[in-house]
Amino acid sequence: MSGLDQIFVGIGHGLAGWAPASVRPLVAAVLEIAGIMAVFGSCFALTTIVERKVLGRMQNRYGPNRVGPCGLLQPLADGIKMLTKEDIVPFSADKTVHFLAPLALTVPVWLAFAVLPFGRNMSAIELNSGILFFFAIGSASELAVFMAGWSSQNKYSLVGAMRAIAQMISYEVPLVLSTVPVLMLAGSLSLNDIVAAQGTYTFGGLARWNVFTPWGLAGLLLFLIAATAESNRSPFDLPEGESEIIAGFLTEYSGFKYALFFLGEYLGLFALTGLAVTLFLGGWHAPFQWLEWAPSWLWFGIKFGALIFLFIWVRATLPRLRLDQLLNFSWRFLTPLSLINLLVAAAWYWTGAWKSAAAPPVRWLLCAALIALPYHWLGQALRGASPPPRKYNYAE
Amino acid sequence: MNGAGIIKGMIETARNFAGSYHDSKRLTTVQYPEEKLAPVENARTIPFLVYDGGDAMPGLRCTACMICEKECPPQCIYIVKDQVKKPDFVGKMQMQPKVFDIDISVCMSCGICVEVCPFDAIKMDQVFELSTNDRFGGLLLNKTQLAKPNEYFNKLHKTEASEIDARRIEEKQKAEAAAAAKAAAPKPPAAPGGAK
Amino acid sequence: MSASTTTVELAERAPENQLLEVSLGPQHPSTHGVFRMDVALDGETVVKLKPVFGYLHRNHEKIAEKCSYLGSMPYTDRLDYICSLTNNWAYALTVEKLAGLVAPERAEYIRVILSELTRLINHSALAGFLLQDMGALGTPLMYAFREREKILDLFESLTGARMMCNYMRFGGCRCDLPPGWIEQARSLVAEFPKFLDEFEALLTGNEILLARTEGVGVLPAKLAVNAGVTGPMLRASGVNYDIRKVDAYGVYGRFKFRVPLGERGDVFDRYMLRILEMRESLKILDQAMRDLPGGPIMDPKAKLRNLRPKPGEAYGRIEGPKGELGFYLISDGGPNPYRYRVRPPSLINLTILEDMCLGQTIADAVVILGSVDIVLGEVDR
Amino acid sequence: METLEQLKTRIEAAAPGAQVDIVPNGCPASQPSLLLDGGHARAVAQFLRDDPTLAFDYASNVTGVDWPEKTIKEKIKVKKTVEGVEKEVEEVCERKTPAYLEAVYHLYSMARKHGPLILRLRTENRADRVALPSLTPVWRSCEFQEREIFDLYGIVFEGHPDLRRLLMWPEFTDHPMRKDYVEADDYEYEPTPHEEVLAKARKHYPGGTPA
Repeated sequence: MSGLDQIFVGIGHGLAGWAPASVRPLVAAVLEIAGIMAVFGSCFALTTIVERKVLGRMQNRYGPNRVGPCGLLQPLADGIKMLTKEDIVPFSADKTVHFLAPLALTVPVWLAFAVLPFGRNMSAIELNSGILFFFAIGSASELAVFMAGWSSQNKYSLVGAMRAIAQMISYEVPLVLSTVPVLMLAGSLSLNDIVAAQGTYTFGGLARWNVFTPWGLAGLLLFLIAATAESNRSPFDLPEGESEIIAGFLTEYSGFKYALFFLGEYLGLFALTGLAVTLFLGGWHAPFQWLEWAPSWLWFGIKFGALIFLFIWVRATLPRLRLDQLLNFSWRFLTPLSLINLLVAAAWYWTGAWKSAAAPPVRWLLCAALIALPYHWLGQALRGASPPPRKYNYAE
Repeated sequence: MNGAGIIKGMIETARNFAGSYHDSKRLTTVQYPEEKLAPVENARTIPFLVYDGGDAMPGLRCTACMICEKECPPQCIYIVKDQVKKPDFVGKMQMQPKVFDIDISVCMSCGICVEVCPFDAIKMDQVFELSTNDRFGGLLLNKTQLAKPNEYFNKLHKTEASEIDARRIEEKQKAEAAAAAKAAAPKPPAAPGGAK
Repeated sequence: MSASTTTVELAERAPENQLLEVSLGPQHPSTHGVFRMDVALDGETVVKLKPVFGYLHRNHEKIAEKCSYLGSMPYTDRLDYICSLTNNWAYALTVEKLAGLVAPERAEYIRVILSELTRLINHSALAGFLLQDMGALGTPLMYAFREREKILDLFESLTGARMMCNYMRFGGCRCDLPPGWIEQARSLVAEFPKFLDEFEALLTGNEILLARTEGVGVLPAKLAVNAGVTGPMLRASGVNYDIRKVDAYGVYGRFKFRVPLGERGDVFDRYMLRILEMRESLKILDQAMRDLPGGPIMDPKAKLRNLRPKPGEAYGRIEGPKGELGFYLISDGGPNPYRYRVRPPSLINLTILEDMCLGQTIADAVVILGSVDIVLGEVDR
Repeated sequence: METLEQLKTRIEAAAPGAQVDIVPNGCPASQPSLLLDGGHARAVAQFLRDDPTLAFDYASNVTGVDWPEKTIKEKIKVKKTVEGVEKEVEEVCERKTPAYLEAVYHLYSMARKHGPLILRLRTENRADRVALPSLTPVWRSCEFQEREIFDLYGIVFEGHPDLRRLLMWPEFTDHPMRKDYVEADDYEYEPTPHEEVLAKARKHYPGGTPA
């Protein structure tokens, strides 16, 4: 392994070495926490500016380029603005709950980063039930959103909070169910084992990532759709649907509390993207054998950036769903599909024993068909009796 | 396929994203203070008074006929006539305005004063950086602030200015010819009258 | 079943104190100006919706009674500030009817070209705003505004201002086309279909858009006619009534174009109608620019100042992008009109907003309001 | 669409007792209108909308007009004995025209695609008897326009489902579009170059203009 790959691990051990033996594990833990918070804090700052620039470029304009060289200091400016802005608390608001809501959202999200493996033996805690811990922490954000909505005593916040609760709960189910095939095939709940399971290379040096299997591809798509809903992003940003209910549960927040909500939302997105990379895109493994020399955390970063770009790209394009469509989409389309995905994973595992030469493509197509047909039928069922295509007659 | 429409939409935004790096049609923003759009000849923002020759006040073409004040829809022009007359470009004695104020916070740059002015004395400017920090006095422009030379008018509205200049020169020649003819004509009748 | 009875039934289902009274107030991101709707919500469904007007009321008609006929022409730009040239034309058409003036051929052709360009601006901007209400964060709107900028540059080089054109006069137009204007306009019209195809590729097949608009805010044809709805909204319900065909005012009689008609009259039909109408406008523009005649731009005997039409009254109307824009002038022989009335299509199209929104969710009410296409300058005058 | 005279006879036949007469229109637009009396207006409107040949199913425009009292100087021939001789004498005498508020309806037919039929309804006077029958039950497009006329002119439309002020705020008392409306003069001070506006404003700020 090259020195570059283990560079952060080396620094960590070096610094921890100076501390007296008794307090060494504590210092190591503090260093890891500091590392994660520094990396993902700056990644949050970077993403706000990258999102606005990419959105701009997709809309034929530049995006912020006045503050600092081509806009790079914009997050600094936003941060200062958020800190110096007056923090207005509505008179009739429930003060304590209004104050606690942003904290209740942001703190659990930081915890979720503890289990993600960012590189070869670079994960803060190696829990053997990593995924369980991740989802347990992830579900705390609903409570925070509802606290914010209820405590603002504002009609729009209440509507936004009600929507948030309905949305997050109904999308937690497909989110978790779409990860189950990965756990079954990898045989362990620990994220490091999952990444290790995807470590080997098949013909032509292509990595054996889960996404190259039919259930893996379907699982990744389901996971990403559910992740956009979990983090209130574009096609599903009903809780703060600004064209309908102003800013939903964020209406009565300003100044640093609003920045905290913003931070919490983005960190939630990063955590879910990190998990998607770990489960389906082979964590920190290189896509091809001959690319193994590059440091592992770099691969994690590239895949992470690609998924973030995908989220921004979706946000630039798609309009918002209505609440009943949103719930129908989850309960009548995503959840059944992720259940069927379990069957596909089982079929994949069962047909793994075929030895004949033509097995891999036939096996792939069989499993792909197993997921594609229900996708089509469920889609038709979701849209209901699809109305006859519109014809527009012309009067002279 | 169910997601076909969405994917087609995504391809569209991707094409615009890629296009914005090489295709000028896909990146249409003009960085205002650094780059500026080419001035359009017919553009109009607020009116200004045209004066000929070097000195502003005597050179003003305006003869305080008050037509523009009557016709201005939001009534933002305010003229007070001056008793002293001054010769205009043809030599005829014309009135001149003592006070000529335009309240540009009320003016809606419609250009009707330019259309109805019989002396081509008021034209539409193209300056739009008009922000001042004084809400009351700063936006009430008086005669001296409004007066701008004819060359400036030529620079802004080239075709219109050249037509007007041509017409004025031609009128001046006709007037001088008439004056010369009148100067020549009275001698003969005076002479015979005198001779008797 | 008029609107009031339906509200009573729905209201009985949810006892009074459970209704959430929300005022989608003058400051709201998607009310297209300072428009307010008092909405009573039972959960998310709209139970009562009362529009409130007057936040942008400048009493345009009283100002016009104090101004001369020419003086209120720039004020018509401020009525529907997105389509100033069609407002100008409607006012000029009515005064020409009142005073018996006739505009020369060239001016009539230029009027058709400018009003069709204005229709392109209005319909593409509307599609952009409608998607903005649905949550597509500005992408369709920016594409529509990119095309709108090109057309506004044409207006600026001809009339002097991008949005406040004040270009048409009684008996013709103010100034002739600058050199190179027609070529620039022709190239723009040639490129516009490409933008429309891109726009449709981005939107029309989009499943989320279909889900959000099909069957939402259905307007039956009979109610539409009775409620005086006009323009693309009426034709989306299948009623064949386009004033360019009915009155054939100006020189519209000479152009061959078709009038698209919808089937179900829901939000998708209204959105699709505007896209199809843009394609028809492009046909008109091609024909109008092809046989644009020479000749004077202004009727020589038409007086610019103190026009005093004989006592009488006239009602002139045109097919504005939002519907039938009419002017009703009563003259008593004086320099300014005795009575000056604007028939605002946006205001009258809002009559049935409550009927369409009852029983739908608040997200739909916003989308339905977006599809009605109102501009508050015209609604409140 | 037949001429107004035929229409007049058909209306009188359809709605017995309705006084209908034709108001000429001098200008080149030549759009004469029908003056209806308040009592039978709704019956006539119902007839105009439901009659298959007329089919006026679309009330495009409803306008309020204020006709205040005007004194007209007229020269009328008067027989007067002047120095014992019976002679025709031109005499100028003032005649006060009746003052009333008017609602003008422009009707079109979308089914038949024919032109404007203009109805005029007049109130008794401009002060207390300003009621007119509302035509909203016949054409729903009149709803907002009649509310606007009520707001700006003060004509009370009976039978209107929801007669409230459309544009002004509910506590506003006067009717701004009437010819004799005097503007409230509590403007926020604005340095326009016109004396009378300044004079009005100065009345409200005795201690000189606000800083």
